[in-house]
Amino acid sequence: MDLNSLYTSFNYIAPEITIAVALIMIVIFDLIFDKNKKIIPYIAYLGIFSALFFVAANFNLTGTNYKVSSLNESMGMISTDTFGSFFKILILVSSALIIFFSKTSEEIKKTFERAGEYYALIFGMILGMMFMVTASDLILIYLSVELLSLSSYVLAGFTKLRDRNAEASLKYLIYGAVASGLMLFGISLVYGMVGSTNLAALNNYLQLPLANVLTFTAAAVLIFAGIGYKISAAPFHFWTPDVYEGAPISITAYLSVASKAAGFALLIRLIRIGFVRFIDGDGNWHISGIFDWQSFIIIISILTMTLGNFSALWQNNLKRMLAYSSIAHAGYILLGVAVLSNHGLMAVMVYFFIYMIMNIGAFFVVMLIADKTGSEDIDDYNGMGYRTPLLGVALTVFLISLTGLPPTGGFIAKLYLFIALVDANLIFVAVIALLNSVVSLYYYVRVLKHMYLTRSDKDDLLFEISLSNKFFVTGLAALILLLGIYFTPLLDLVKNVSFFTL
Amino acid sequence: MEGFPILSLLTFLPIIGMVVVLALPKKLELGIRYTALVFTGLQVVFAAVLLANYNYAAAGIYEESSFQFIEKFRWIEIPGVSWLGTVKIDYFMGVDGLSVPMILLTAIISFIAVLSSWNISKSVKGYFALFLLLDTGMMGVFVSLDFFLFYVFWELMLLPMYFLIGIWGGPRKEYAAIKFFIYTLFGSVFMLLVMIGLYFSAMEVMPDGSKVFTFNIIAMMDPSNFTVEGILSPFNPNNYRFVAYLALFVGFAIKIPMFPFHTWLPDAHVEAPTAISVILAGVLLKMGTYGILRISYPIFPEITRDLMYYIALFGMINIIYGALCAMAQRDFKKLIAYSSISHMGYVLLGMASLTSTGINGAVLQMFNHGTITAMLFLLVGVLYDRTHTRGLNDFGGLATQLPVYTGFVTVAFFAAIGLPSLSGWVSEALVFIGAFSVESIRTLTMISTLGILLGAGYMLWTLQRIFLGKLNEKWAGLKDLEFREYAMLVPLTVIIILLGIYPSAMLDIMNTSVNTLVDFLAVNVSNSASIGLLN
Amino acid sequence: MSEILLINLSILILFLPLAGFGVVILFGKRFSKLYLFEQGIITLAFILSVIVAVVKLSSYVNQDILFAFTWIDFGNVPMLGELKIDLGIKLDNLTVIMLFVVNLISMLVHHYSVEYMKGDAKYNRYFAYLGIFTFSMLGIVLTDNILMMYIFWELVGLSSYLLIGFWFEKDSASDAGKKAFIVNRVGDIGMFIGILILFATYQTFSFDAIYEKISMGIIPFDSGAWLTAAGILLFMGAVGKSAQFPLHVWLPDAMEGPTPVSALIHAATMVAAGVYLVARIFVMLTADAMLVIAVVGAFTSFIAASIALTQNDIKKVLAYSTVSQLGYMIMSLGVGAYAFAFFHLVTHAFFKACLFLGSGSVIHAMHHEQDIQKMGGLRRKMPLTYLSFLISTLAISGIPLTSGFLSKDGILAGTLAFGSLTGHWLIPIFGFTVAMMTAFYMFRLVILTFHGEPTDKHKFDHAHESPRLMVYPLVLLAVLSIFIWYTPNPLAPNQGWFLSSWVKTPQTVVPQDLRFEFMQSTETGTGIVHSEMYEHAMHWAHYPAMILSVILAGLGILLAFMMYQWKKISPDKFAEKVKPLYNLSLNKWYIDEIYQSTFINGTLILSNFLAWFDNTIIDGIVNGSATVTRLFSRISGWFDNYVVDGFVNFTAFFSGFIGLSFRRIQTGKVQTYIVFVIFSVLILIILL
Amino acid sequence: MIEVGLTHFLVISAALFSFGIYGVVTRKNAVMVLMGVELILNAANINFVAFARYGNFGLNGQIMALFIIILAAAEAAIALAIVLNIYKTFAHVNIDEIDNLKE
Repeated sequence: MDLNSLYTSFNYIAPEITIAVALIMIVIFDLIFDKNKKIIPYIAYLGIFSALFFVAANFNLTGTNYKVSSLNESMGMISTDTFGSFFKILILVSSALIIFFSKTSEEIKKTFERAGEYYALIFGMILGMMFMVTASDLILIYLSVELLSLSSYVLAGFTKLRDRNAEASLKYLIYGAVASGLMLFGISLVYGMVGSTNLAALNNYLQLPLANVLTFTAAAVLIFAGIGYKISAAPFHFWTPDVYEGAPISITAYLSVASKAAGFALLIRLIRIGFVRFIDGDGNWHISGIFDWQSFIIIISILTMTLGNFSALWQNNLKRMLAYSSIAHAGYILLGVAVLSNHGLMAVMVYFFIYMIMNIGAFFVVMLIADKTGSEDIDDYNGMGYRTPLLGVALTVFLISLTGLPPTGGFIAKLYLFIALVDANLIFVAVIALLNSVVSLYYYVRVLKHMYLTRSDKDDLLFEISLSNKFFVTGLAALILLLGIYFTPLLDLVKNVSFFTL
Repeated sequence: MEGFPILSLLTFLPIIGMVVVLALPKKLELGIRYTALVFTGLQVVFAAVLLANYNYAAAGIYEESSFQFIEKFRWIEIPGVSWLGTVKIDYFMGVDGLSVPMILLTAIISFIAVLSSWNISKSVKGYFALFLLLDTGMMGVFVSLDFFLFYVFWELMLLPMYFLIGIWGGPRKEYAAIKFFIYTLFGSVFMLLVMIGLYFSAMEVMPDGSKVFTFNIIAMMDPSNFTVEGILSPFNPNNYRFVAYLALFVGFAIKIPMFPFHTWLPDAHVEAPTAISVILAGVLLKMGTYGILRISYPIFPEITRDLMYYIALFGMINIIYGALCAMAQRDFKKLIAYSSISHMGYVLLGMASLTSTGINGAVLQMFNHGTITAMLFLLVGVLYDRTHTRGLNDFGGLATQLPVYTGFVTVAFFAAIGLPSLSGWVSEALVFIGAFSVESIRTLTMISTLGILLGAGYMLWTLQRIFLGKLNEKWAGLKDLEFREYAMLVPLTVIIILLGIYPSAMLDIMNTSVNTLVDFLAVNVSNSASIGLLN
Repeated sequence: MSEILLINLSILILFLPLAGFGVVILFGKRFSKLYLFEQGIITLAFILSVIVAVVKLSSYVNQDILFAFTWIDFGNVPMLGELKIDLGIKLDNLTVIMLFVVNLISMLVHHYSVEYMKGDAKYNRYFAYLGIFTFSMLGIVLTDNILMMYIFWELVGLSSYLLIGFWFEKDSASDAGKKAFIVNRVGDIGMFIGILILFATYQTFSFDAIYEKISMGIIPFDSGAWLTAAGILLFMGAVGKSAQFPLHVWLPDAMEGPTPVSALIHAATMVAAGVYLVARIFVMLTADAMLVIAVVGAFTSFIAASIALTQNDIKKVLAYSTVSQLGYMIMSLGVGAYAFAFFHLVTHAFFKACLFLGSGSVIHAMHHEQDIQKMGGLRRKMPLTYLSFLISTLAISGIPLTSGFLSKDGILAGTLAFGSLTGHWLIPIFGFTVAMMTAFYMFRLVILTFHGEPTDKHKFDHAHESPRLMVYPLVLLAVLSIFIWYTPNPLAPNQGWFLSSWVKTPQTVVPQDLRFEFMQSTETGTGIVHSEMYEHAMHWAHYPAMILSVILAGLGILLAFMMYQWKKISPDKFAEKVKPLYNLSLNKWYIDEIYQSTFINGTLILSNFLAWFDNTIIDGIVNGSATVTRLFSRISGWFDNYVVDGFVNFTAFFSGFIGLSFRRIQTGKVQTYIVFVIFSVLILIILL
Repeated sequence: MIEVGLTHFLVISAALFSFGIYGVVTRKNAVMVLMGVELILNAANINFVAFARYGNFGLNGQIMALFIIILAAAEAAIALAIVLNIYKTFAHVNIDEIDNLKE
């Protein structure tokens, strides 16, 4: 590998390099400006936007890279393709939003002297996620998952303000370690059978019916355990509510969006590159018969959304409720994966994009309110719609969108999902999903009920929020409404990005 | 009128009103009220303009070219997704004889509902903003010809309604609001599913000759537009059309509301503020039956045929059951709510007949029930404003104290129990005429006529309990109607009497369309049968 | 006068009272003298109707004048072709006579009420209601189609409701109004279904068009049973409106309304609408339907008359007598004596209106005392009232030289002929019984009210003849109850112009196999000639019927005088005496025994029983069914609240339960979570 | 003499894996739990190396094992830091008693 080829290959990981550089810059600046940390978020912005620039610039770049020497040409460590780029954009945009989020959050402000640490860890997460969405080798997959995990363990307990931070951190750690251990064990089994950790090699291997079904099933389930933990799919979701509740709210929002997106990208790439034997003209994925991904994911997803929705019914802590709701949404998105077609993939990406906006929006409003009232308890939301009309309306929009009612983006997301399901003849599943969304209505609307229908004695206590926050919230809410009415650009984007490098 | 987007104007005028209301300062309550009044008033004016320019001879129903005031342009278009073809959703509005009466109804009822909301004092701004949003949703449902658009408007009115009941409602408002919300959403998710299924089964031919999947309701009515393997395509031997029909029907039935999906209605009515009850009974319930006529019937004609007996059966149950329940009520508003259920049963019965007279009667009944029940709820509201009670046994002898009010009540009551020369009777009679002429549902029709008797029973009993007898001294100080109340009651009374005497004013609008629909149902069945799709 | 003018005039007659109603109801509050407007209008209507009647009966006596317009045009209806609903009016002899009768009585009642209602708080509104009633009644009369008839039928019901409950402050009045409306609705439902049958078959509501199609052999759903059913169902409307058994219970209660209203609505016009309806549909009645009608009419007249025997409320007696007389007319139609039925309708309208107005005069004089036991001797105080009342009583009793004799005799002859032709002798038996009972209870009424000594001295002293405006209608109506207006020969109604040229039995259109044999009639150039068989039977029946009815009426009168005037027989003792006989009659020959006791000894006791029967059983059934209905509706209300709603709430509860069980796994202990994970991995591996 | 073959290694790794799970699930002390995690990771390590050795797959397996060892070390470092934090907060490291976050 000469310098020249090194230079050409730079394009493939330019965003990752940018992020890494930014990470280092943050650490350095943290050391230099010991007292004044104000600059650090701006470095973070800089890093993210430069990375975004590189992603956008190389959006249509495809190819695999960083081969292990013994393997043939098409088996690199990473696959650069539009699919990956889309998720990178998703991750970077949500990171940018989260950085704004963090700047505002009182929790983070209170530990501002450690801002360098905080942003460095976030960048660690970003880096891990960026690799997750492009990795096409099990080793790199494992490494990137670990990179993401290790950073997020710390972030979950970052603020140290309350007992629950530390507890969240510990639970996340132990759970995560076990899950990644399971995944690793699964990977080792796959390696034993295939003889390589490369997904393309796995695909080649599966073209022939050679594998031991039991071992292979075990391996697949174990690997899924690792991914399932990242996307908090039942029954690997147990950490989610506890950690989401315990972690600082900015991190909760981040985990619920970006790290989930990375997990999904990983899962999709795993299936798409590792297991798909061929794709027919209609875009349906024909999966190697050894492992029935479709039934498996459907079972998991039904379990996930049902559990998420029904558990959310009883939550009085809004953060915890949103945690369960994000579990439920993972269930819906999994259905899109279960369709196993380009169509389903499109639905997943649409869903994710909208989910990112509405979920971050919802968490942001909850954060702003919690910062003022010091509580995330639903009873403290009584009359909130009158105390802070803007936040009330915005939260209403986000929650309605999460329910999936028109004219919000959430509806479009669900619509495309159901379109994919119906198209694949999974009507029964679609019905279950629809019924689930009716159940979900109940707990989302419950919040609205508390905000508007229940009066409290503090009704007159109006509270002010800063102009930038107003803009942020209004912008997100407007975007959600806009996406509900005019979503052509999003679809345009999405339909172009389902290209994979094999 | 060529090219003038009157339907969009009708639909989005309230939204503009909402923006204006939101822009006004909170303190300017009177200004907000007048804004709402002006915008709904403009809506009435535009509805009248629409009627004036409406061509009575054009049929609509399944023929896109004979719809009127068409506004159609591409809303969403994503060309060339390889495996999906072009994804397109149209912004497609148009009216025919089925929708024009509903548009008129919506405009009139909204205007009157604003008048009856005049006394709302709790967060006036929010109330009228939500109200106008609701108005847009309702109007949109009646003008949309694209399923997607239809669905968006359908769901759009959910949330304002929830808040309007939930914030400005009575003591158990939260329960009622959430019940309304969940029931309706439950129904609409099924609708969503069917909508998607239809999307994948029907392809529309584009001007350039290519075929794309479509949400166009009109296109879905033409069997030749269906793909061979679409799950809701009649050409697919394993199609799910039957199941889809049921699902869609449930979605609409909840709105009607049809037994046994009706229990949200009494609660919602009792708790809702007067104006919202008026809207609910006057317009919202019609969306269910309108949906069935606009979507279920022409898209699934063969299943409609198969199931007409059951639709009639449920119509009959609605009529009898609603009436019996109404009789047992002690709350004035609840009684009216149950009577609504009973009266919507006539609509179902008329639709089930699949005859011109029956469906004409059904559509006319939708309009008439809208005006009559709206008036009844307004009257309940008038009384409640003064006495703060709705118990039927708390009154007595009010006719002595409030003669004019009693006069209006009498008109409304007799219209509701189907007194000839008032509008309610004409539609009920047409429904019965239509239904009776069909042999399979003749027995059901005869049983349904008992509804006329039961209706007279509970209405007159109510009239007696509240207005006749000795004046309950507690109410000796009540004042009769004031100007604003006249303003909302007189137009409705005029409509009720006018349509009772000259129903053609409304029937002529819908006639051509209804005939076409009936013809379409019959012809389509024979076509399908001849190409071997049925059995 | 041209036909068009006639039509326009009759439309004007129709809408004049409506205009009166509209004006008075809208502005009556502001202008207290506005009732005069209504008075003027109704007088005008009357004058116009006289003109119309005279012109029609003189110039167009054998020609019907038709006018129709399209009310609803359904356009080209699939499978049926052009479909229209036409409304229209038809002026035939029946119509114009009714036009005259209704307008006359309405006008008289209007005038009468000016005095009678004086001082009432809702004075103007009362006249408005009279106006809308007149309008509705005229509508029934003028229509040429069954739908319009139904429309006005119901409007009549409404105005009746309003007028019965006019003094709604009284609970009994508002109850009575409600009862009237609801009981009528029972019949109306039947009528409506009948209309539906006709329309479903013929796609038209017009009488003439329907009959034309029936005569072409088209019958509903190709089944004679349906044609019979249509006839009987339409007749149900008449059962309600004309207070026939078993729906007659509302009429006595309706006496809660002001007395002039009773005269107008519940004696002369509205209740006759049922008879008018049956007359209109007469030609399409099958043999079975006619038999049913005849039996119902006969039974009604009998029951009502028997009840009237013992009533003490002056208006109740008249009410039951009205029911009874209506039964007569219905019966008459049932036996095919069409012309006599209509004739009786007209004569009855006059003398019954007179009786009611007379009773109103008495009540007015006695300061709203209605109990005849507390009256007596009033003839000295109010001679004009007495005289007119007496003439009308003679008429209703069927004494020669009165109009009542003419029509009643014809009806009785008709029943007799019917009995001889078909063997249904029961019907004439009922008929004659009722004739006697009528004479008895009517004279009982007259004697107790006007003869003898006053029982309530105080009230008697204050009694006085009514004002002129109240008396002149009485006199006029009494005069109209004399034979001379109808026929020159007081013993032969057939020779009068009324029956010989104005009202003739129309030709039936029912297919041969469905009608009575004797209904066979042929139409010649000059008119309709009945079958020889029928003419023969009528001829045979004429004199026996006349003689018998006169004898019976005489007997009834005699009995009444014996009991109440001369006190030869004590009514109380008489009642005591026949009690055991009644108990015997409860055995196998139940009905026969009743007849027997009617004829022989126990008229009074029987009537007691029937009064009880009416008040307890029949009324009880209606009330009882109301109770049952209410109970049932309670139950369904409960069902709604607990079962249907409960299901929904159960679903909510169930979801909550699931949620709770999910919660339980969330223990907060990370090791437990891991155990779950390991197990689910194992399970998944095994599953797949 | 029994040839030590792939099967033996696999059995050992399976056993290690199971012990690891067992340790994670049953130990009360957070440090012991972390040691259980290490066992799981090492079970996988053994697999990798054994497969690489017996399957003639080149050196990938060994490289993987190296990566894992390094990662495990990193993880242990972070884990211990977190446990320390826990100790500071709760004054014990008994994970059974740390269950404030639950329903």
